Amino acid sequence: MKSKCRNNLLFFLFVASSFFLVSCGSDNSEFDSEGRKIVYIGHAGPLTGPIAHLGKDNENGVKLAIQEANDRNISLDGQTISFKVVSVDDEGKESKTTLVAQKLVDTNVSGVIGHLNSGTTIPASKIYHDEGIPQISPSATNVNYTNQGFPAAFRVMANDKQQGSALANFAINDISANKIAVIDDRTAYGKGLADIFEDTVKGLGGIISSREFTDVTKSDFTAILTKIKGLNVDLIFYAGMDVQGGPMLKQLDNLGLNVNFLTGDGCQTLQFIELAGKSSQGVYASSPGVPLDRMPGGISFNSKYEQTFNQSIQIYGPYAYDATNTLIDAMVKANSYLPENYLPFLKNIQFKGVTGDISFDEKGDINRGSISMYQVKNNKWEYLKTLGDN
Amino acid sequence: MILKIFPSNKKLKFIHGLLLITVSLIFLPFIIEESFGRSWLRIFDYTLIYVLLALGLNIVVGFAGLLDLGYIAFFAVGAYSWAILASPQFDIHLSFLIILPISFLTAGFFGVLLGAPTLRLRGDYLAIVTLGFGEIIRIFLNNLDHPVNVTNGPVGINMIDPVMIGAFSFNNKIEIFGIQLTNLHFYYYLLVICVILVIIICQRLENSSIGRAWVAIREDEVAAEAMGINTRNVKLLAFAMGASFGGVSGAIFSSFQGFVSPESFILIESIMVLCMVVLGGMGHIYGVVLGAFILVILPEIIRSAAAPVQESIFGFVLIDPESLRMILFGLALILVMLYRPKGLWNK
Amino acid sequence: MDIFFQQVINGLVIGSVYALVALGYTMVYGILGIINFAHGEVVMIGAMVALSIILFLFQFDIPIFLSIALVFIGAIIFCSLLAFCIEKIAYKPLRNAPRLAPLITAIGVSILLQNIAMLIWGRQYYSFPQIFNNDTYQIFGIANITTIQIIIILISLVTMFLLFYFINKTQYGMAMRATSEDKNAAKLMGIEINNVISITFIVGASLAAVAGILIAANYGIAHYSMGFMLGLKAFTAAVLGGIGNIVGAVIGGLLLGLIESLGAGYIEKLTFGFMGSNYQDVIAFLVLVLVLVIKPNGLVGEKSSTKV
Amino acid sequence: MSKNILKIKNLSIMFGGIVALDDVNMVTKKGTIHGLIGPNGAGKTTLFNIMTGIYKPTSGNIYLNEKEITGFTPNKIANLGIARTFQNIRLFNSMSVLENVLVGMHNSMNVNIIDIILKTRNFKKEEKLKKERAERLLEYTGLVKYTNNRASSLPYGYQRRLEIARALATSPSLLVIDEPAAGMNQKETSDLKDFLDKINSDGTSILIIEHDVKLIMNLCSFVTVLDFGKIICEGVPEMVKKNKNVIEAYLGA
Repeated sequence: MKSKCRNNLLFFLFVASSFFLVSCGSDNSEFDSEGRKIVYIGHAGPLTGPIAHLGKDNENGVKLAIQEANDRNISLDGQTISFKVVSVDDEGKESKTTLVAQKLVDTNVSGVIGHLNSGTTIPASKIYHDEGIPQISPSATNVNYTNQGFPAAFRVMANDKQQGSALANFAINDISANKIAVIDDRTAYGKGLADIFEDTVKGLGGIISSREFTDVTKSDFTAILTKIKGLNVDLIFYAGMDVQGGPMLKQLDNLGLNVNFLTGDGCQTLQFIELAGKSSQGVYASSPGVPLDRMPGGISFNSKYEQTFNQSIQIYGPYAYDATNTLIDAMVKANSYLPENYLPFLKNIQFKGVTGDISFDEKGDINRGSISMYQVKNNKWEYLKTLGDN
Repeated sequence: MILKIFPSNKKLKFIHGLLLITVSLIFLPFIIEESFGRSWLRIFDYTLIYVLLALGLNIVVGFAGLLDLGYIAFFAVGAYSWAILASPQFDIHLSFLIILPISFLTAGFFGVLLGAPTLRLRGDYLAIVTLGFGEIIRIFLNNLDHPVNVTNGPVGINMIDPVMIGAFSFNNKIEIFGIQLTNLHFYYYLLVICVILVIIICQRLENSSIGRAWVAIREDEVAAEAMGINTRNVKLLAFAMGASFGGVSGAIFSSFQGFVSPESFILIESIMVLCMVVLGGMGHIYGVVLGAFILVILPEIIRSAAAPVQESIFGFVLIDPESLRMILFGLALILVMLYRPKGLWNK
Repeated sequence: MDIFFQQVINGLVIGSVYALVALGYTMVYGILGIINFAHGEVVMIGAMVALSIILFLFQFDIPIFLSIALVFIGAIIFCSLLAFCIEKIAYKPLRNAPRLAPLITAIGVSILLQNIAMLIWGRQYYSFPQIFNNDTYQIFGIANITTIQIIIILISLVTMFLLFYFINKTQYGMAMRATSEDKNAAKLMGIEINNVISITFIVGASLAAVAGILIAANYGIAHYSMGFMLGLKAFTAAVLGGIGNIVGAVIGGLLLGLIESLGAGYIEKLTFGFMGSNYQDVIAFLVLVLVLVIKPNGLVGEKSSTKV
Repeated sequence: MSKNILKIKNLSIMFGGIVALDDVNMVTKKGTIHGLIGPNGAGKTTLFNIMTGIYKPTSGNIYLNEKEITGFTPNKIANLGIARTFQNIRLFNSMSVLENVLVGMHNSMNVNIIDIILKTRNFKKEEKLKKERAERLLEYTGLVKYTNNRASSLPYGYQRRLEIARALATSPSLLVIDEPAAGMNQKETSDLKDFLDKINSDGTSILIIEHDVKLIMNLCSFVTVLDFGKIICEGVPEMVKKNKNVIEAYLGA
């Protein structure tokens, strides 16, 4: 009985103190030191976890845009505005994403830039939608995100449908493959990309000899590769991440199987080349958008980014930067930071970003989202060409 | 006169206690919301979902002593039953009054289905087999998108209906005397009711011949059988009950979240729930509830406190909250087991 | 047909890896009767430590054989110390605690190790340098196998025989067997059971270190989370073979490996295209369940008749 | 002429080639106390384990009240009326003395899970009746002052008694007791004898394994002697005492 009481007490104290700890964290005051109206812009992405570096990259993009906006001393219906970033960590996990989305809603942000991957973006989008908060994802590419009929959900990057069909066209027309094996890593990303690729290839008269699967916990692919070897295909398409694509290529070589290897943006990284070693020679990969040096404002943005954060851009930084600017531009055009006022302007915005011209279709997908193709030549990704939206 | 109204002082105390608890439970969400913001109310709702899970697993592991490492599978079954029966997936939209029982029964059925082959297994063999079953169910959910699409595979099922009572959806917002009630509140009340019901059921089972039979099996299976207990049926009942509660919890989870995908049902989740049970105090209902609260809320606190605290101390974030959280979690598991091997709050 | 042989080879390679790790599980289980969930993480630590040593040694030009030797020795020593401490801190105090307590501490240790590793080496996946030359050989011109893969298969078989000899023929082995039979009796016979247990953990950890290096070398990749799944599979293998049994662990490992690769290769034919390689693990686990339902003590596990 | 409560016909069992019991034939008359003695490893406990369904015999049959029960599951046999105690005491240690007895009554009850969850009148009635019966049993076995103690906290002799009480709770027609006097002193043993006499006189037949030959001789009306899995002698105590095979077996001559 005694210990029971003690434990009760302990538990209560523990909860109480914990709540105290937390409550001292959050502050959202109306005005800043110079009496400017504070407008909160939310950023959500994985700031910890295996892809934290990409999350940070996005966060930097947002911060840079906000910095510049504040330097411009924007004023919306009479008040000078000071934008403030509220950045939350979704760990790239579905289980956490709604919690952090709620945090953003609580600090009543006027708009959200995020999340990074589709798995977190889709569940969170419901919460923003319920609160009528506009959301622009810089990097979520799963088709379903903009298929939910949420009027305030946008993205500034070509989606998997655009990328998948671009890849398929490349496979048939440029590599002129006709017997193709498809491998996906059973993630939302991998499945989405592979399904669209498969459908488009069939549409273009190509043959899918087999559809194989792996999952993100695996590092041995010999079984499926051996099976593919037996089907003597002339192209393998892999929809997944670099940390598995690399070893997969090595094992491909060890099995003495040399066919063309095509993959998506998940593998269009330096790490992929590092992990695959010499096996990576000749691999084709796609990536949404265009390479930095081909972006209208790419070079200047790059230098700006590097001198601000003294680190180099990972991948999506520029897109986060553009997404933020697009949001702010809509606010300026509407002369209001209130979602209900600026949303209409956001819907049919025409914005010249560093990544290209930004405007949205009726679903919220970016118009003319471009896909670029690359190939590994002596341990470097070399730009081949850019395919428009089709 | 008064004595007539309240026959005994004991009863009086009881009624007072009851009133107090009810009132505080009714107002708790508003207190939380006021002092720490909605996100904490949401966290609280999640905690209650895990409390349901822990209570369910407690029947299997705590009462009957059957080490189950795949328990999250039943959570998944419940979640997907709801997701399939109330979403655009097949454009079926049943009322929760129908779906809750269905998920309860489906999960229970799976409990028996997966329990049956394991009856002869002891201890750790049981553990690895249940773990296997848990993985199998997850793999199926993750791959049943072709040849026929049932679950959308890894993409998961989206736009799941909220609980609807008549025309009233839990996603509506209503204002009462200037206080805004959101889905967080409605689900809070739904969950609290479920938790209370489950606790009552558990207590009654515990103090019944069935509960005693479970403990008997846990203590000494041979002796239990020699006393005429049909261990097969009693074990299966434990699996079924445990699974069904998991199923209900899962169903509510998916309607609350509005989205389910296999990623929410990975092995580590099973381990988490097991830790809640063991850490709290196996076989002790309130201990298990405590365990669930600690293991869900503590990490959230660390998440929101770790970064600011470290910044205030070192001026920068030394250990990123994620790792710090897991490190403290690991340490907690070890220390509690070393100093309270029977759990924090055991009988 | 050549595909079939290739699949068998693949299976044997994966299987040998499982076997190496499974040996560690099975020894600890045999002695203490606990699932040492942290074992998989020890494998990971082994690989990471080896990686650091290699990167360090590469700064100087040391003959390759010497540096390989140093790598193995360093990793083995480190893992042995680690396992020794784990046992003393997390398991020893719980010898007489409820059965689930050590399991939970094991899980705790596993989580702890993984995240500490994450702090030390970061989250990135490291490409593991080729410490063995990566030639591929043709077996009867129908199947390919690399140097490292041959080494893996050989080492796992050799270690199995060494262990078997160690446990059945040597003084310490006898002590181990006695301890696993009945701790108190062993004590009375003057066996220092604490030493025996420590040695068990050290041997297991050394195997884990070797396994870690070989795996990292084979897949050319090492990262903080490589241990958990591997440990799980290895434990499954140990149970499949009959946990607590040295030969069983290896048989279980090889079997599991073969099931996985052949399963992935042929399930589509077997299920008329309904299931694909995505059900690889399902087959593995179903086989496990079947085996245990038919033989509750695993394939070669001797029947423990319930003493009444 | 009283009927047989237990009849064992040509019973044999092998463990991996070793014959543990070889063509055993044995009969226990209703209402008697039947003693089963023999040196260690004679197969006494094995015989018990077969008749209570823990082991399946290699060949032979077992009849309870003339009905065959060979190869039935332990719980089925228990419900048919054989209750047992164990050589190495096997109580439910974390449970109270009362609860241990209540477990024994598991099947004497007719409530279903719905009754339990809804706490119906039927359920309350059942629980009440069972508690009363359990308390009477504890009274009867002289454990009443320990009712709410943990079983593991009882002194050794009382743990033996509790095991018997728990067995009686299944209201058996045959009570099978394995070495109840092991480790007991003079006093405890004679108490035990009176206790068993009382149980028997209240109508429960008893089959008892015991090394304490003196106790067996005073207690039993009929004795069977096992050695190396064979019955080497059976009959009334006086006759068995004089049998030279028995003496040899014990003195190991």
